[in-house]
Amino acid sequence: MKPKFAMYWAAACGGCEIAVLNIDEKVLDLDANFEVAFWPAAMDVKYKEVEAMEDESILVTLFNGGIRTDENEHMAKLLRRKSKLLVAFGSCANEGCIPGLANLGTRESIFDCAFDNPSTENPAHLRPQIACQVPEGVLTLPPLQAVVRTLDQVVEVDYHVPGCPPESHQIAAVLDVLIAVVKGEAELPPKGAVLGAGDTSVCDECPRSRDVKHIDKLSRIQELPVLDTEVCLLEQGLMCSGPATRSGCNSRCPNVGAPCIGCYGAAPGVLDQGARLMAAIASVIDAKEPEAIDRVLDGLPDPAGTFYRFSLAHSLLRANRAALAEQE
Amino acid sequence: MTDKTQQERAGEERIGVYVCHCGSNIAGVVNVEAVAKFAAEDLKDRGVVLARDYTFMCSVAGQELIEQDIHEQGLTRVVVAACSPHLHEKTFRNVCERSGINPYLSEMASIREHVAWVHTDKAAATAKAKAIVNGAVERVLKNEPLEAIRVPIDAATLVVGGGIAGLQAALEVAEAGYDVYLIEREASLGGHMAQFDKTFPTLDCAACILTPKMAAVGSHARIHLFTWSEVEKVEGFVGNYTVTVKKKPRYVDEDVCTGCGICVEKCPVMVVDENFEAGIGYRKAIYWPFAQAVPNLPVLDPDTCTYFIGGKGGCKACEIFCPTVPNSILFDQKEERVSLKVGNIILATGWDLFNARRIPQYGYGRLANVFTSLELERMCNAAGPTSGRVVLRDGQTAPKAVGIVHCVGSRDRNYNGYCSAICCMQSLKLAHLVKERTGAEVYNFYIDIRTPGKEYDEFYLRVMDEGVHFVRGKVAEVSDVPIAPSEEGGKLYVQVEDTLAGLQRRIPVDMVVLSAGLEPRHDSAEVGKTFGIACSTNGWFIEKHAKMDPIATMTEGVFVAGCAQGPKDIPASVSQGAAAAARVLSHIRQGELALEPIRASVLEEQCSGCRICNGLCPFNAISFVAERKVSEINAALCQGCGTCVAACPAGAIQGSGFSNEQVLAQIEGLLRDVAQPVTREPVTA
Amino acid sequence: MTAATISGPKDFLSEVMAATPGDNRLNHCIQCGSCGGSCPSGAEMEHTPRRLFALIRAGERKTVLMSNAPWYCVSCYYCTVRCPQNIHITDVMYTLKAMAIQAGLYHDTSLPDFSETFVDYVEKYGRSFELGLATRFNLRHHPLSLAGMAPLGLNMLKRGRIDLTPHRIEGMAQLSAILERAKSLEGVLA
Amino acid sequence: MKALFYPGCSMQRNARPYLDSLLAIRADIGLELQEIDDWNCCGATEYMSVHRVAAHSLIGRNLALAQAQAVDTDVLTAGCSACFLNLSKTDTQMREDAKLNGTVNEALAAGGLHYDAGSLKVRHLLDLVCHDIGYDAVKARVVKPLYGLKVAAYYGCQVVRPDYDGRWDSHEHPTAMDTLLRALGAEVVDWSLKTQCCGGHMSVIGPEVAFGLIRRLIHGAAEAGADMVVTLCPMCQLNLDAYQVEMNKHFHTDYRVPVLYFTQLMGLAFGKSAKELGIGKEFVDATPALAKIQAEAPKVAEAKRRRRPKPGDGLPMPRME
Amino acid sequence: MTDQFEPVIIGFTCNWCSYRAADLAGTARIKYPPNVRLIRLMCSGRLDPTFVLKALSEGADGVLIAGCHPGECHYLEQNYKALRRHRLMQRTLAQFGIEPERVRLTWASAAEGAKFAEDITEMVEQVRKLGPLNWPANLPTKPVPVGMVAAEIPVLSEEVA
Repeated sequence: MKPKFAMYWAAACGGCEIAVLNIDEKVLDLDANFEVAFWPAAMDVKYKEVEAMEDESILVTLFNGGIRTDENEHMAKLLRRKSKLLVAFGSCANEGCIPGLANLGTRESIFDCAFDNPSTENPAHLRPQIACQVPEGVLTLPPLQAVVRTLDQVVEVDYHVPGCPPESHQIAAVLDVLIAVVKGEAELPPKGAVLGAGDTSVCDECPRSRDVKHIDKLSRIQELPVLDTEVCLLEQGLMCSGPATRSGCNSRCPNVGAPCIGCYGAAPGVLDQGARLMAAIASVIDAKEPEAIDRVLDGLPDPAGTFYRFSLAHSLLRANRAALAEQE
Repeated sequence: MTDKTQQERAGEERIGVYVCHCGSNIAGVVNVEAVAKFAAEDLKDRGVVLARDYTFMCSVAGQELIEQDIHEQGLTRVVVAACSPHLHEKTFRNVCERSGINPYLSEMASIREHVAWVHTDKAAATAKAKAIVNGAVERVLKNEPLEAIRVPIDAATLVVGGGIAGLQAALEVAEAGYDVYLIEREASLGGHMAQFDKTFPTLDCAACILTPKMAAVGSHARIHLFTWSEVEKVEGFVGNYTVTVKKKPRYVDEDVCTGCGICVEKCPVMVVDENFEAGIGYRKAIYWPFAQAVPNLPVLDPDTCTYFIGGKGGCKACEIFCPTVPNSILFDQKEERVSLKVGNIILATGWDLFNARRIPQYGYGRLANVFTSLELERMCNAAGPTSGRVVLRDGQTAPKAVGIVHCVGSRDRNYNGYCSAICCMQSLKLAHLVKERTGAEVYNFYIDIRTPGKEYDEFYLRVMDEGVHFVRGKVAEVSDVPIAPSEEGGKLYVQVEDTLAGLQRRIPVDMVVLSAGLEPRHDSAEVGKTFGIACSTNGWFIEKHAKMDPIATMTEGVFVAGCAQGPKDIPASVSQGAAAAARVLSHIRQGELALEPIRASVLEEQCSGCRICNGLCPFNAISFVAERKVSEINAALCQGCGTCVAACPAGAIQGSGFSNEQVLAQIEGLLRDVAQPVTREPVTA
Repeated sequence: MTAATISGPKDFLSEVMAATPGDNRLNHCIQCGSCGGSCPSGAEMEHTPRRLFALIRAGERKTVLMSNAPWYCVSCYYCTVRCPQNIHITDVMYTLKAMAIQAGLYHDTSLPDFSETFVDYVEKYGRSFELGLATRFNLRHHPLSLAGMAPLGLNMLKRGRIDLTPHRIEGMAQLSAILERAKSLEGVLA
Repeated sequence: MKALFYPGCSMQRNARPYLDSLLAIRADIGLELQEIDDWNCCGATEYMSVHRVAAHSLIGRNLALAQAQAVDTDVLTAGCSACFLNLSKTDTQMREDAKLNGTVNEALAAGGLHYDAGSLKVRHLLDLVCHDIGYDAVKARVVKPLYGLKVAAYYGCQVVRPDYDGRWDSHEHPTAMDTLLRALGAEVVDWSLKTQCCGGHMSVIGPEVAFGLIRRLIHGAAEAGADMVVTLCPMCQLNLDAYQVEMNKHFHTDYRVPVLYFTQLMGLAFGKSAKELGIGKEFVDATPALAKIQAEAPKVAEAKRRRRPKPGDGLPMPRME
Repeated sequence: MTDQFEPVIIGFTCNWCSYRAADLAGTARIKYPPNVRLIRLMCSGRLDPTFVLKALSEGADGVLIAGCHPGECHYLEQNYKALRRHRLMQRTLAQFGIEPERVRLTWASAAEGAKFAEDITEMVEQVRKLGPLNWPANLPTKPVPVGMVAAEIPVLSEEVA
């Protein structure tokens, strides 16, 4: 019997699922070597059926998405129990990703933003309810938790595949490793390993020329009239997260003139990606007087959102104090 | 870096914790027994195998206690909770080294300066001491064994500045048999001392004691003289500096010129000598700085030479009359650059005179008969513009009354807040010389008379005996205008509060002498930058330690001597020059140098060559290796500040001695008593 | 808990410093006398500023507040700009005058009275009134010299350089309210 | 340029010629003045001697009114030294001393007012004329240069000291007014007393002290060969002019050195009539001095050719940078 | 001590100036509150924002960063890097709801023991006023959703549907 494979989609956008499909004919190898036991985006298997499975009966689960709701948490724990290998797949599961940015506000502010904004028509200021009576019975929604947590903040995780989404060529490589293991051709990587990514930072793969840095102005890309196609974006005054972001994407964004936004997470061994970026960027600001420093920093209107765009939920502070307070 | 978790490491290590009583210094406030008990019991799972408290850990017995435990209990790491590491870190590192464990596997917890001496609440102090010990234990677990960095020392030495401090330093090193490159910005050696007439307190003739030293330096086989030259660039690190020296054109062929002086005699241009003669004498367009100049070569000033001013046409008297073959005058001489290899550098760049024009109420530059002390020095000098006569600005009249104003520009927050150290004695000397040469009434206006040197106060009393008047009060203003109808015209009135009498006085004099203070060289900040050393807010070069190391600087292999480090008199300058030479000789004799291994290094496999760090090092220790696309840190240049470690966005720079792991572990330890336990719901597998 | 640098009951020096605005640095006096030497009216003062500062340090409150020195200060600020320790000497003089009035200590009442008369007019009209001030002050303190000074006053009048009646500002009620509140806050800063 | 204007009590009355001459020349130098409506006395040097907080509040009311009324300018100017210094001092000390700032604003609140320390730039009139309008602009308006008139520029104390905002080149020997008067064509004498005290309020409360100080200044100006003293402050003008007569009596001397405002000399050079400029209201008649004004610039002796110094020559003077 | 809140503050000092200022405060027996626990770095330029976040997330109520005065850094100008990091950190931390008073940057020369003690005293008072930071550790979430009351189950009305 083929070993079982599962993939689950928690608080995430679905991009990771698409990315897996983007591996083209490689998906046939997956099918050839695994029995798909559970993959809600691809086939209909009920939660009950998963619950009924024997513990550790699934060899590998690719879990994408962070833990935002009780349902996410329930499924994370369930799949942990049922899987031998639980893989945090994609930025959301690993470090919260864009949904994690909601940690800068409270649930209330998230609802306010989502259901009472200039583009919504909601005069009664209605909010979604966790339960509601309809003629057919009670409809329920899983409760939203105070903050987004990453998979490894909820259950133990065996491997990490970073990226938003993980690059398809990297997914293919990870699958190759798994298949080789299944065939007995390779050993499992050590527990906790990061798979499908490089060991340096994005700059290592970035073809742009680099020099000593003196930043006297930070701009957003639309504010720059012309962008040099050869020169480091940071040196051109764009906030590029490449220096502090794990390699593996082949510097996809800088290649096309867009600054790296940091989706592959912190470089190896780094505790807090945002802190590293803060330290690095502040170090090369070309100003000594507080006022002059502030003028440069004014070019960064949302520092927390910029430095922690992907890694907020997994950072040292994890969330705004008010949001965390609701957790208790 | 290590993959081991703190917990795993704690299991392997055997840590000894020692809590010092420091007599009652610590034990009087901190419950040392409780701290030791805390370490022994609560930190058992952190690898602490024993904890002791002892009266004086730094005593021989205290040190032996640790040694014995290392041998008998198999300690692998040591924490000493006692005074500041700045006092005894070295002591306890040595204990470890003697006992066979790497000295950097020890850690001090400062519970005296930072706890016992600054807090009164015993319970709170004890709690804080425990936290600090906890931090030190966590930190020591992350300490890595380190080895000193060894660099070979090039025996050649660079001395910058040919004043008395630089001369002394150069001679000492050369006499020991090593090559010295002596760089002097002016055309001759001698510095400020060459301008003086007599030296206090013995009244030796300055020239008589200085010129033999200049001659000795000028003729020393080991000393390579570069006058009229400046250091432009310094690269490398202790033991191995490459120095680029700019030789300004003298327009005189150094190899041919015999120093006969005919060119100077024939030159028709006469200009005020703002430099050596302090603006009260004249020189030619081609000139010697002064009669006993070393080297004995004239220098041509293109800014005043008729030939140069006329766009290279006319005059040429110097060339026409030059008797040497080939002709020594080289109108086309160009700036030259020379590259020198040296192992150590002594900076003896001296001082500038405070610009007395900055104090308008003293009238310098506006009132003719207000002079600076340096002008008076030149006037008193027999070789000076008045051949030693003390006269008013008219060049004729001897003054009948002279006021000497102390602290001009010194001890004054509007100008320089510091005491220039030499002005009191210089003023007393000038008072003596004026009295001796003119018989005038001399008034010294002082705030405090500071005579803390050998035979200095005796000199003060001698000058008093000579009938010099002393008025205690900072001069308010010097005015040429009589106030009351009773006051005489044509005099200078020194207006002052005689603070001892409690009176406002206006003392009429013919001449006022401003004892101007000493200032750092106007370009000291740039020069400091060239040599990688810093200036204090006052602008003097900062020594490594104000008391314990006033000769070295923060840059290894760069030493300071003389007034470049701060105002001082001749004996102190000579001493410091000799001391700097001794430090250099010690380096040279060691052959190689062991440097403190607190350094940053790049983990090449993690470096992606983003070059964020490249511009951050003031010591230029970081370079980019284009071929491998990585940055590299020169361990000998690195001073260990750790700025690049903090700045590396990829965490690819490691700081030994102050690693991320050490600091993060210390934070955890310091906060263990208040941290919330991190809980994760147990996963039922 | 506070740092040990500030300890004990307030001494006179601290009191004077606290009552003088900004970083007045009075405690940094090195007794050099550049203030006393610079003072245009220093010769008339019972104590030079330098000596006053020594007396302040010595806690000689009565001697200091009875001294005529602050009242002879002409606010020329020479002492202030020349002071090597940047002590705000002129401001300290104002402080001492205000303290002396409050304590009622200065023995010759004419000088404080001049200030107080001036203040009276300002508080009544919002503007100063030279004729009133000169007349009232001289009547009270130099009745004999009044006659001697009369030609000066007449000449001023003749040249249109002096008013016979004071001018009252419109916002007098507002000004009075402000000054009243201000006086109630006088102690706040010390 | 435009500035808020605080005339002060003196300019309204005893220094009326100062005000008149200023108003007469303002258009020529393009100075638009907006008088603060319903300003009050600045308290001179007296109020501060009695109540400190009240003195600052008294001045604070003027600052608050100025801030509220300001249209298109944040510059507040005054012609009187004491007024200028008081406005500047309160603004500065409120800026530097948070406690004072709070207290003064609390007092101002009783009158419904508020002042944001630092929101106005307090500048003396001479400072505006010399540094903002500029010597060239002044020179361009001169139609009757003051050739042949020798003047002593007298700055007094409180404009150049303590000089909170660092506006002047020196606290002791400033040169701005010298340059201004030269631009008008006058010859400016070099003298050592340009910032010495005129006696201030001592002329009223201790005349003997004041007489000594006045004599020194008048004597010094006369010694330096000045036909008149030019001033920028009502108090200085009053002391040197009105009390010159009293001083002569006291010392049995007969000095007759007229004292005019710099604005009056600017007016003369701009071709205004003496009457328009308030000339004639001074105690020491300025007419004889003004009669010295010539149509032609006096010939300046040609600079001596540089020659080589000979023995017996004097020592060179220090170079002034 | 009364039962007033006693904040715990982690202080990062540089080896050359501020740590020595703390030593000097000790030698001079200047008293200050015992709430600050110092860590010695070689230079304020070594201050990694990670350290600050670590301290705040591990139970510290505030962080003090002390370096040599600008222009007096023993490594010439590395304290300016600390200044820049501090200013950027302040902006970032504000978004996390952390008051600026909790992360203070100060300069103290080796001679300024008294000043350093005053800085500490002042900061302790400021943080005491702010109250505990108590940064929550990674606790399991208790689901108490906003605006949702489970007891009253509303009926989904037509128009909303």
